[in-house]
Amino acid sequence: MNFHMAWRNVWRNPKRTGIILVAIIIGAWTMLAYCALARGVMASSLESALNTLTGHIQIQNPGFREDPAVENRIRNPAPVAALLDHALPKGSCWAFRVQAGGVASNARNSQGITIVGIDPEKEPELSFYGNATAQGRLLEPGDDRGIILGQALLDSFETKIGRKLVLMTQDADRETASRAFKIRGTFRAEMEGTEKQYVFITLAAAQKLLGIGDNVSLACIRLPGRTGQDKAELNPVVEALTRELPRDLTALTWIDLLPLLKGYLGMFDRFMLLWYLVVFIAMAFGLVNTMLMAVLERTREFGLLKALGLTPVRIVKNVLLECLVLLVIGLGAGNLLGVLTIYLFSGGIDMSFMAQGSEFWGLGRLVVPFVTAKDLLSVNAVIMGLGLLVCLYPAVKAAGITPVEAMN
Amino acid sequence: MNMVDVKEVSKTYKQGKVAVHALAGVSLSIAKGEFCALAGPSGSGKTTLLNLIGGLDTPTQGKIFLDNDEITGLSQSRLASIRLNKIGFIFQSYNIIPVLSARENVEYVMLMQGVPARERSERARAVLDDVGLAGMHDRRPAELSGGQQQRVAVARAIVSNPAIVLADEPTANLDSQTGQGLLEMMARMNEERNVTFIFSTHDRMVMDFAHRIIRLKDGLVAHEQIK
Amino acid sequence: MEILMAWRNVWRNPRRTILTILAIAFACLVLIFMLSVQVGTYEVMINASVKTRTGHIQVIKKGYNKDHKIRQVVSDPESIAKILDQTPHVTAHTFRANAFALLSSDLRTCAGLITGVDPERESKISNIVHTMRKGRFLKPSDTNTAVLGALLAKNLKVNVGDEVVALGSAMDGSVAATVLKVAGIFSSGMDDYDRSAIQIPLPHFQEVFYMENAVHEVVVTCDSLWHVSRVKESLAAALHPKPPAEPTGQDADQGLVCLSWDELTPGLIQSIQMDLGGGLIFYAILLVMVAFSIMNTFVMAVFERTRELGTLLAIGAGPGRLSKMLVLESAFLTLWGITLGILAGCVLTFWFQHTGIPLGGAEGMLKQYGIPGLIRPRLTLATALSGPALVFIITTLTALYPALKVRRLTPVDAMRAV
Amino acid sequence: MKKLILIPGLILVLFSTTAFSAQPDAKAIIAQAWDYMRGRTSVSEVRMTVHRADWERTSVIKAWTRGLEDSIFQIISPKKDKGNGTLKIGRDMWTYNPKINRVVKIPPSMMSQSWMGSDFSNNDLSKADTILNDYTHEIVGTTRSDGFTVYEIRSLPKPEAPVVWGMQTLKIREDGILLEQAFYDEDMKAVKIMDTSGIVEMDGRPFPEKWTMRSMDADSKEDYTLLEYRNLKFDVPLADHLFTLNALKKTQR
Repeated sequence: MNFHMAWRNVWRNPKRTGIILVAIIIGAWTMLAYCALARGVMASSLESALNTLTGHIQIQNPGFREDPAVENRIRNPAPVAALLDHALPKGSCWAFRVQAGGVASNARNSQGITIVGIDPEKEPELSFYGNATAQGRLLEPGDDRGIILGQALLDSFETKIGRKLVLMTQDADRETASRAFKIRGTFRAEMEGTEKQYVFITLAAAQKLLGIGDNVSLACIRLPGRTGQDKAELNPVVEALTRELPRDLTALTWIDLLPLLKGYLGMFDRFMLLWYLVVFIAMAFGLVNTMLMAVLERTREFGLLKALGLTPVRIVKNVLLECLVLLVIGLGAGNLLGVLTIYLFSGGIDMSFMAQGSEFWGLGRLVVPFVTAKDLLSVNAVIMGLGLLVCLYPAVKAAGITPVEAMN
Repeated sequence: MNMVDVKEVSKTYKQGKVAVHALAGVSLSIAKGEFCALAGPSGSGKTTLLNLIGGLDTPTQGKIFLDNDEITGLSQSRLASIRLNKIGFIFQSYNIIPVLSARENVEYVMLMQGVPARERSERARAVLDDVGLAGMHDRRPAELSGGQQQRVAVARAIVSNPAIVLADEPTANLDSQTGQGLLEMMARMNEERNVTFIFSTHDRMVMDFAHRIIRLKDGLVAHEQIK
Repeated sequence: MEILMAWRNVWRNPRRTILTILAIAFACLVLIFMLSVQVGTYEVMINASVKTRTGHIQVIKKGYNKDHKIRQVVSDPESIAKILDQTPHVTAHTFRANAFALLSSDLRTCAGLITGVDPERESKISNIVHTMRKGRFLKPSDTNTAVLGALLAKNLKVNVGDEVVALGSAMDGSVAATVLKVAGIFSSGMDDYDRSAIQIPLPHFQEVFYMENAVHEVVVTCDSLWHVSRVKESLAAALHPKPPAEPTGQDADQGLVCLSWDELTPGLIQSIQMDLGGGLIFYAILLVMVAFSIMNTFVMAVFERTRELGTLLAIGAGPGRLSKMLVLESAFLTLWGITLGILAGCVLTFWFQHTGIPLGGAEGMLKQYGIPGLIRPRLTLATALSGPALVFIITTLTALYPALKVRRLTPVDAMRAV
Repeated sequence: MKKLILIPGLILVLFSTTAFSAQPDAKAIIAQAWDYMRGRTSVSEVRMTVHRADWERTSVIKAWTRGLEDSIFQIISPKKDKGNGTLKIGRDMWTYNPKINRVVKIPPSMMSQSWMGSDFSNNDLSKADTILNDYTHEIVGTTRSDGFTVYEIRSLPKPEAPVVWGMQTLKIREDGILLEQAFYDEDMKAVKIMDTSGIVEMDGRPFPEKWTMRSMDADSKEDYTLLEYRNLKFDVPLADHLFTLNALKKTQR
């Protein structure tokens, strides 16, 4: 009954209601769309950072982070492998890597790079290595002569698939070690810098080049889905690992490894909240104004209701109910539009037209907007909660109308 | 010489899906200086006819001449200018501009006509005194009684010396004493300024004042009476 | 009188009017503040890059910025300095010389970029002086003394007081070598730079690399970013007094060019454009929100008063007159809102310009981009007025809808309305 | 002239089984040439001219070599570079500067950089034996020059060899004198070419006096580095301690 009355009251002035509904719809819609874009940007920087060989957790020699040199390697990888094979949550993947600075050269060029020895079977799930093969193919198990490099590096070396690349580095005994590899394929990374930085060879080839036997530089771990992005879900895994890890090794999360990124994401979150608030305030002016108009032009009616014995609380409730109807319709349509927009852009937004700019901000080339349930909830909660709050003003105004002044 | 010539005018409204024939071929002429009433029950087409004569509305069929000029088929802005310069309106619910004072309401019409400020204010004062509102020139409508507001409306209608004043049930919202005062005043204006007045009314008293009563029924002239 | 009428109409419903004005003012305030923050941030970013690395303008040998070849020198920098001393808006200038070299400590060897700087003049331009983490910056009396980036120091495993050997190729192709004493370690915030940069006094650099009086860069800073292009033009004109159509003469030999900071670091300007683009989406959304928020006020101004408007039509007011009146009314609201918004926005921005906005956890990340932990908005005429100008346009457009709608009103229908 | 005859005689002894059989072995020819140029040991004085379009520089270098593995170079003029030295043992290189009295090991990242500002890279020096170990060779033709047979050899790197070149071609005179060595990229385009000229008698054997390394890059067509042997002695007994870091620091004579 109350709801019926509210519904009809809302539609007494369809034009006015329409306009404020449009305002609410646009508010909810743009909040969601912008949030999705921001999430996409955040996820893109996070993904791109995690993908750039960080992973969610790394097992390292404690000195490696400060000084990623061959000296600071895992000298006894077998127990680590055994531990990781059983202690990780279901759906996780992990792999050993060997990492060393070096120089790649061919007949015409020579450039400093990072040599990464990888497990050809496990690595594709772990990092950008497996994401986008631009040309050729990835390394196959046992392909100890193959090398995969970034497309940008290939271009700057003016070479092609099947050609040679000579890697030179300092081995564990600080002697110069070098070896020629055949280019099997190239990868595309989110950032050109990454493409120019890393070359991939097999773990065995890297171990041989560096003369480190079965030793590795680190173990990189990726937890299933998005769980690895959340500190709360990450910590128990790290704790469990740390308990059983050999004493001389340490487990680090991406939050430890990339503290700047964490700060950046935190700022983004705060900025989003601020953005909600700003959009909401802009909307609230219209909402209050509309409700105020609706209330004041019905002064007589409220006077009459009061004369009929309606308590002020009931009147406040009635007005708020009208407000609620507006908000629910607006939010419904706004959410729908928002979700639709996100769906339309689910293929991703190509940022490559701003490649240098996005690289500067650590962004990937493709931003895929998305929202989490939490975002959906917070957008709706902000509009609904604060919306009802500001509507209290016209509601109280309506409740304050006395029968006498209403009849005049 | 006729002030108004209405020739075979009919007007059909669409009310929802039903066509309402407000006027069904009315013809009449009103001479200059007449003080004339359109009478009839509500729905008989009085107001419609008045609106058509005033150029507020356009007939479905037929022609209307005002001061021997045809006004049917003119553009909105031509009509607006005719209304501004030749016609004064008085409405049942006064319809004076609430944000303007009595004098400003009167002056506004002259402003639109492009009368200089000085002359505007002199003429406004004079006409307001004339309609019996001396001392109330600067009151806002909310501070005036119904009768006084309607006097402002009359002042506004006649200040620009229109050829014709159209009054749509001017006394309907007034008590009889105030109504009578207003009518006396209008009759005086009719005599003194030789302004043509056409009323629509079903008020006995108004008809008593009129020199000619045209009775409408179902959109047709049913009866005419000249005193 | 029409202005009077509009004015009175505006205040017929003071509550609504105030709310509408506040909405407009709010939009102005947000726009002014946000734009100022953005401009402030960009200025800091640009300044950080300008101050640690490029300066506002550099005079270099053509092509030197693409490929740092040691032989591409400015052979007579003093003559350029003389020109600069007389160029208005130039606040400071200094010389730099660069060379790639092999740096080695007792424990490690790696490649780095040695820059010879004039300690005294450099400190007026570069903020490296202010980012010293350990030790001190170079002094004019120093000879084989160096300051180096924190990451380079970490790679070399050296600390203040340790020695670093630099080995490179001098300008004449001979071996350039020197032992440098680490006087200080800086952390400019830009990792790339901190990983490779080492600075030594210019005279020592010129001695070691057999540069004589030649340098690679004449670095210039201006009093404001906005004057950079002007200074650049006058400098270029002074460097090339003859029209470039004649390729003869000594200009062609010298082959010097003037480059501004945006040409020297193209990634920076694009990153700013991108952030600005994101900001523009934000502003557009905000403006649309405000437009719909205030539209009801304008629309109601017509609907509530349809009857009154009908009367005006009846007594001979043309539709144009009504539109004008409505536009006047909305203009009142808009102007009030904008004035209020500009005032409040300027006060707020000005306040934060003085106190700064702390960034908490994000400090570190911003440092990476050369932004200090405190963001200061920068209020300029442009940031104070461009936002409100946008608001003005959008509210006027919003007001246009009812103002045009009223033209379709016929007196009879209008007066029949409730 | 006596010695001139003696040396080929020596080679005959060394390579009698392969060198001059009907189809001479390409690898043997190269090995012979390299031995011919270096001897078991050698001491030489070389004038090095680095030429660029706008600039030229000359220095004098004294060099000692022992086999293909070990060598030490010292600059004796100009004065300001005097005493600068490079020591190569196996694949590793060190450089010494007297002004700072330091020895610095050249890290892998610098190996492809130019040596002493010349068109030779550190690698050219450090991997002097690479042509013997990392390539397979084939004689593709012979020509005659000054009454000698000149073997044209094409050398292709072994698949795994840490070699950046796609191919090298060599022209070696039958008496073991290297006339030309060209370095090609994998598209078989020449990157740099070294040729020798002015064969005179040095230390009793004919030896090319001038060695020129030319870069084939389009934008540095005029660039070359010219080595002129002013003095050359082979098979001088050299003390073991000559090829040590300590020796690098002292001016040798």
